[in-house]
Amino acid sequence: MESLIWLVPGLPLFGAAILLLGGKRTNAWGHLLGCLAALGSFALAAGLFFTMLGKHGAARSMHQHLYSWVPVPGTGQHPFQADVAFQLDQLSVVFILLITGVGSLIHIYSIGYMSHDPERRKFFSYLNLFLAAMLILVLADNYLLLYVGWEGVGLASYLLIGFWQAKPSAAAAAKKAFVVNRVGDVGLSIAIMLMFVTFGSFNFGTVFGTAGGASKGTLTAIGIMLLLAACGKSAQFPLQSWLGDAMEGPTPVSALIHAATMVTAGVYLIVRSHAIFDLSPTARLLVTIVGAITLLFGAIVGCAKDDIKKSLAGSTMSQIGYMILAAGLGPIGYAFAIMHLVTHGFFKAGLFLGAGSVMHGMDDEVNMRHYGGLRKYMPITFGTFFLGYLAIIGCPPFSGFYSKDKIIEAAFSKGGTSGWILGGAALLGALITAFYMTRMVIMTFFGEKRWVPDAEGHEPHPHESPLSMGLPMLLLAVGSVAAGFLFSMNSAFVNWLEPVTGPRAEGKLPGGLNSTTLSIITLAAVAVGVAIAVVKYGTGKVPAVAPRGSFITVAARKDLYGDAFNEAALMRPGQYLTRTLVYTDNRGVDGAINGLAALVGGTSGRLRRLQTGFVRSYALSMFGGAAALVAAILFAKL
Amino acid sequence: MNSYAPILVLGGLAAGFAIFSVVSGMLTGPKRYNRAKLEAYECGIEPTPQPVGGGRFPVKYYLTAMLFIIFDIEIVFLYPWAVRFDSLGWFGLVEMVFFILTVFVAYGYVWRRGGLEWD
Amino acid sequence: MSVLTSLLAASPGDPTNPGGGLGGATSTVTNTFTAPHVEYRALMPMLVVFGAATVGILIEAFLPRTRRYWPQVGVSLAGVVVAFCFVVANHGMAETTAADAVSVDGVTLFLQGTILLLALLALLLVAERGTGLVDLDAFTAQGATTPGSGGERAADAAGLRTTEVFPLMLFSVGGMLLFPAANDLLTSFVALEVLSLPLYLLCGLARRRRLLSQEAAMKYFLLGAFSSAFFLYGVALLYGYAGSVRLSDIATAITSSPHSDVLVLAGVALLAVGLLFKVGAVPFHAWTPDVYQGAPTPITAFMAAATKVAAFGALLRITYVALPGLRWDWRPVLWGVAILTMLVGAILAITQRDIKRMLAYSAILNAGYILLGVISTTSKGVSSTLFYLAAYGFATIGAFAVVTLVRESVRGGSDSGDGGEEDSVTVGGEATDLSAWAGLGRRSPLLAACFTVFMLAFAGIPLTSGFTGKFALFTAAIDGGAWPLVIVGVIASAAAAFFYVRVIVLMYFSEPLREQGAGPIVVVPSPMTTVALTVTVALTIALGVLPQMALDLADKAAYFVQ
Amino acid sequence: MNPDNYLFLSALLFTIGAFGVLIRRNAIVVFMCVELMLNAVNLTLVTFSRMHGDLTGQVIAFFTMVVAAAEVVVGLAIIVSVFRTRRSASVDDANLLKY
Repeated sequence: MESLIWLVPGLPLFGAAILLLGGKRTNAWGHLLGCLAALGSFALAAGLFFTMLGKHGAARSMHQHLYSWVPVPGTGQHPFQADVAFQLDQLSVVFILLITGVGSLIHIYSIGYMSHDPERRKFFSYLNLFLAAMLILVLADNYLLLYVGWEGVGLASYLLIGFWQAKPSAAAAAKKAFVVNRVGDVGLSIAIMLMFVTFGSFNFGTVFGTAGGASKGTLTAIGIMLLLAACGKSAQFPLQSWLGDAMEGPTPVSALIHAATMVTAGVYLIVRSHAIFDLSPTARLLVTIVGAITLLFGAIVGCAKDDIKKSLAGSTMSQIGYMILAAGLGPIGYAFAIMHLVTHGFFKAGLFLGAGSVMHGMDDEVNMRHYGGLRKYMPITFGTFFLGYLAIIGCPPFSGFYSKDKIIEAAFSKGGTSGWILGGAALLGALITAFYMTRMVIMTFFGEKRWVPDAEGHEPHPHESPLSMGLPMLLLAVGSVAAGFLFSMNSAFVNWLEPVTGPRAEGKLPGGLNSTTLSIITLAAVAVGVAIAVVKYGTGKVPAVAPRGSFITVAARKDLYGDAFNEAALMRPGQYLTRTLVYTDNRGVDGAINGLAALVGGTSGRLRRLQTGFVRSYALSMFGGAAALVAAILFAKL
Repeated sequence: MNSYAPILVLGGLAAGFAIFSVVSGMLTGPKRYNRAKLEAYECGIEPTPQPVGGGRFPVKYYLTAMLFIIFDIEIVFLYPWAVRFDSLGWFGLVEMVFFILTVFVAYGYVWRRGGLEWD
Repeated sequence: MSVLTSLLAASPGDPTNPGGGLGGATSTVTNTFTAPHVEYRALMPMLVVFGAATVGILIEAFLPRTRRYWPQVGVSLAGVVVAFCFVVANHGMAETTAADAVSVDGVTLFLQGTILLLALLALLLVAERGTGLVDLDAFTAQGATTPGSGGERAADAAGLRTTEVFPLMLFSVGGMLLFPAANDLLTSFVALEVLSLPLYLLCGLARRRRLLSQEAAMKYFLLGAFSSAFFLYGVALLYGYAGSVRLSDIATAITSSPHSDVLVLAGVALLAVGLLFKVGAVPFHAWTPDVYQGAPTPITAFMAAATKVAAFGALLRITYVALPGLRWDWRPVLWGVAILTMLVGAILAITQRDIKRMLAYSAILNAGYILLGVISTTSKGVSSTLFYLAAYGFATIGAFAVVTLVRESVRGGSDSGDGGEEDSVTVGGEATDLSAWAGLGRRSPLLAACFTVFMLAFAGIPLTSGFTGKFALFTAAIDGGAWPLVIVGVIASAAAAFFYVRVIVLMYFSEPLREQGAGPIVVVPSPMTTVALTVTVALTIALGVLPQMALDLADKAAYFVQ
Repeated sequence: MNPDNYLFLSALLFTIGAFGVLIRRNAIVVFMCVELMLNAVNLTLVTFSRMHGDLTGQVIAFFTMVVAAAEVVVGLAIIVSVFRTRRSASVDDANLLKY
């Protein structure tokens, strides 16, 4: 089994290659091939998982070395060794199962969802490409290969957000996602360079093994750069602004990439690099701050959006904020970060697919104010969506309860003032989550119909989606319900990850709290959130046009001025700086470069006149060359 | 120089004889000219008239000349072999047969492609 | 007493008869003769190729015109493939054979394998005759007819094909196989001529723009003959110095001879003229752009890729086997040549408007890079040269293959002269002017993508063969102490990246040229060109992504026998 | 006679040939000059062969003659075809490929 690891990313990669190179010829069966590649990859992942279950202890970590890319034998202090090698341990197996599992479901869902799109084959090739890149990311045994996957998912994300590139908004969103991601990528590349300089290797084993020998400052710098990378990919503050716009992509993309898998790459990166963060409390503190800010930020944005997908995007941001917060808490939080990541993968993907199903039935309407009363028309969608809803707000015994509750508990048990602040933020986040999710469910499925006829005056005819869309939603709902409970039994998940993340430190809850009381407090907060939403939206009439609202609502609708902040703080000064630079560049640097280019060009223009076309002048140059050669070699001797 | 003396003597004798024959014929023979006698050769093919301005030969001449040169030059390898035939033995014979066979392939090509036809 | 006399007075000459005539040489011949041992297995690659060429001649002679094409294609491809199998079977061999005229060692085998693969791909391009819809024959119907004459039209109309190109190419390939294997200078000279003479003819056989083609052939021929005269004079001087033309004897003579080295140095310099001419190094490069532009494109591809491999192979062997003792003399000279070659190649390519001409200057530039490997005089230098030659060869054949597919469109009328309909558009010659390539990315994304791969490889962008190759070469050169050359190389690369990338920009970001309606068109070739293109793209990427195997092979192959 | 003189003669012939290539316009004559260079080398080879008392030089001369003959055939074929196209054998007229 171990020798088959490469096939896990290999199958989707072949799928993507065949679909991209085959072109229109593969239109007829391209979607099936795409699904097969994903399912095959899932089957392999499952096989590898069971193989791993059959082993014990250190033997569980599998390794496959494919080849070395341009090894430079030890001339310098650090021989440059860039291996293409995969490492499958307890952490990556969780990821490959999640990626291939949810990925397969979403592939199947897309068959129905994209059935009317003429470019469906291309869509599947991009999805396969994404799967391959994401799997390379989590399977890599060194940072350089991880970087390959990291850029690969960025590319796939760009292609898929801009899939309907004819829409200017989609093209702009793709570009925005790409540019913002680049900022994070720069962080990762700097981190990798620092690692190579410090440890002389990219390899996880070497880096983590020798991390203790590096200075605190270096480790903190690497940690901060890794955090920057995570912020970019996982849409964390202050690089969060792209995720909302990314909802311009087809909904399966939002579910797979911008909810379940790619956006969690940042969490993976931090947990994978825990050896570095363990040694740098400063970097860890920053991670928790980023997580706490984002979890509130996302939740507030989620409250104000009327676009169902954008509201879910805010929620995603917020939930990943939880994970980042947990990861920043160190050994007490790593396992819960990953656990929440997995449960979130299930319920958020389910919610997105539900949203997609609603949109599918409502002629691509996304405004929740134009929904209402859909419960009766789409029973399956409603059922699965509601289960996902219960999971995300943390209602026991659904999966979100187990994972989120643990994160809140871990935040409080950090101790000290920071523990109270972080715990409080997490608790508040839970309240707000309950509020906006309830709002979403009420506005979509309950109340009266607020359907709006389309431009040609056709009333929407909501209908249940086909089986290919319903089945994945059902399966994900099962995950949303059961995953948390299963993972928490006998701390199964925590124990499973222990060899990778290190033994879990037991925190102590402050101020007379214990885990039961804290659970009750959390549930009370959730209940308050639900109650507010029910009072506000369930009893009265929901206006079809959004009221002006308070300043917080207005701000939240505008993503808490995230774009405005970017524009004022980064874009304007950036443009100013660019203009100044362009000016100096034009006058100074370009003057020199252009002068040089003109010199080269001029030399070239003059020299080519020597190529007269006369064979005799060529012969003369040869004769002269021969004479010069003889003269030079004799002169060198004498 | 001694070894070249007989050659010089031979050359001198030959030249003397040639001059003697021609001069004696001129002096003693009858002189009756007609058109046929003024030709460069008194019998055989009439020589081609020399074209104006140096003139050009048909490409056929070039082709034939080339073929002559290329087959003629192969003899260069046959000479040493012929001279040392005894000591080169079977090895030399086999190698030379291969060599000549290869030349025949070229010959076959020239022949089949009409290189030997004048018209 | 002149210099020469003083040189030769003490040379291992003829002490008994210094002032005698030239008649007594036979007296030195002994009467015993032992047949040299010939290891036929080692010679098989060459024998097979020459044999296939001879069969090709017989096919020309004895099959009717219309039935020659497929047998020729079959015999040529089979010959090359069988020869390649022999090369593979001979791996690890290290011996000299045929009276020490040929040495078969790692370098020979690696280069022979490379040449055969390149020849195979080039043969596919040469064999391209188009599909039923378009005629893509690159060669004139009958070389003997005058361009534009009635005879040419008649030959065209009769559907005649110049199938002689196949045996001619095979003879050339045979010469190329022998050139890097030649263990004495006489064999070198013969191999050089055997590889060159067919190429001169092939250059002049283009179907379109025959005037240019014939001019290219004439220039190549006159300059090539000129350079081989220099080469031969070099051989003669080295023979005069060492009393033998065997490379190992020359090496021994250099280390043991007490005489002044003037004779040997002059000989080496003249020898270098011939070799540097073939690789296209400055100042012996002037023929390259003209000939590359004028020759039929498949032949240009073959010439640019395979000749370079063979010539560098010979250069490697001569410098590493015969002249290691003179390292300190020839290295500075080659330094100068390499610097000039890189700079001239990079600078002149910038202002080219013709794609084939640009690729020719790129070939000159690359010759400069490869000289770095020769100069480094380490086994790493040899292996990196071997790798680069292979990487460069494949990318070159691919790039020229793309050139064959971008054609001008001719409105109305075709070659046969029935220009009645105004709207019919027929496929013309290759659109080699760069302006015609504008917007190619939109018209034919796949072809443009292929060409992009080759341009990126030439520019040395990572994940292409060009990067790996340059990396290996530059590392070897630095190890060999030639870091100033590497600096020049990097500067030249930067300048070169400009014109490579310019083509990419032109293809993807420029508006297509629309002059008088019909612009250039991209033709769909038969599977032959498609296969060649696919293989070259795949190899170019594979040697960039997974270079380890090929690098290991080159490392293992970097050994000479004396 | 001193063999050096043959070497000088051959060097002289070689140079004359090379200069002929550089200054003559007619392609045929240019080509004949190349042949002159080759034959000058032959003379060198034979001289060295004599001086070393070794036959290799003479063998090389044989090979050179054969190669030269083959070169003649190829070269004249090319020159004749150029001549028939352009009605001129001047190397300066073949000047379309440049810059």
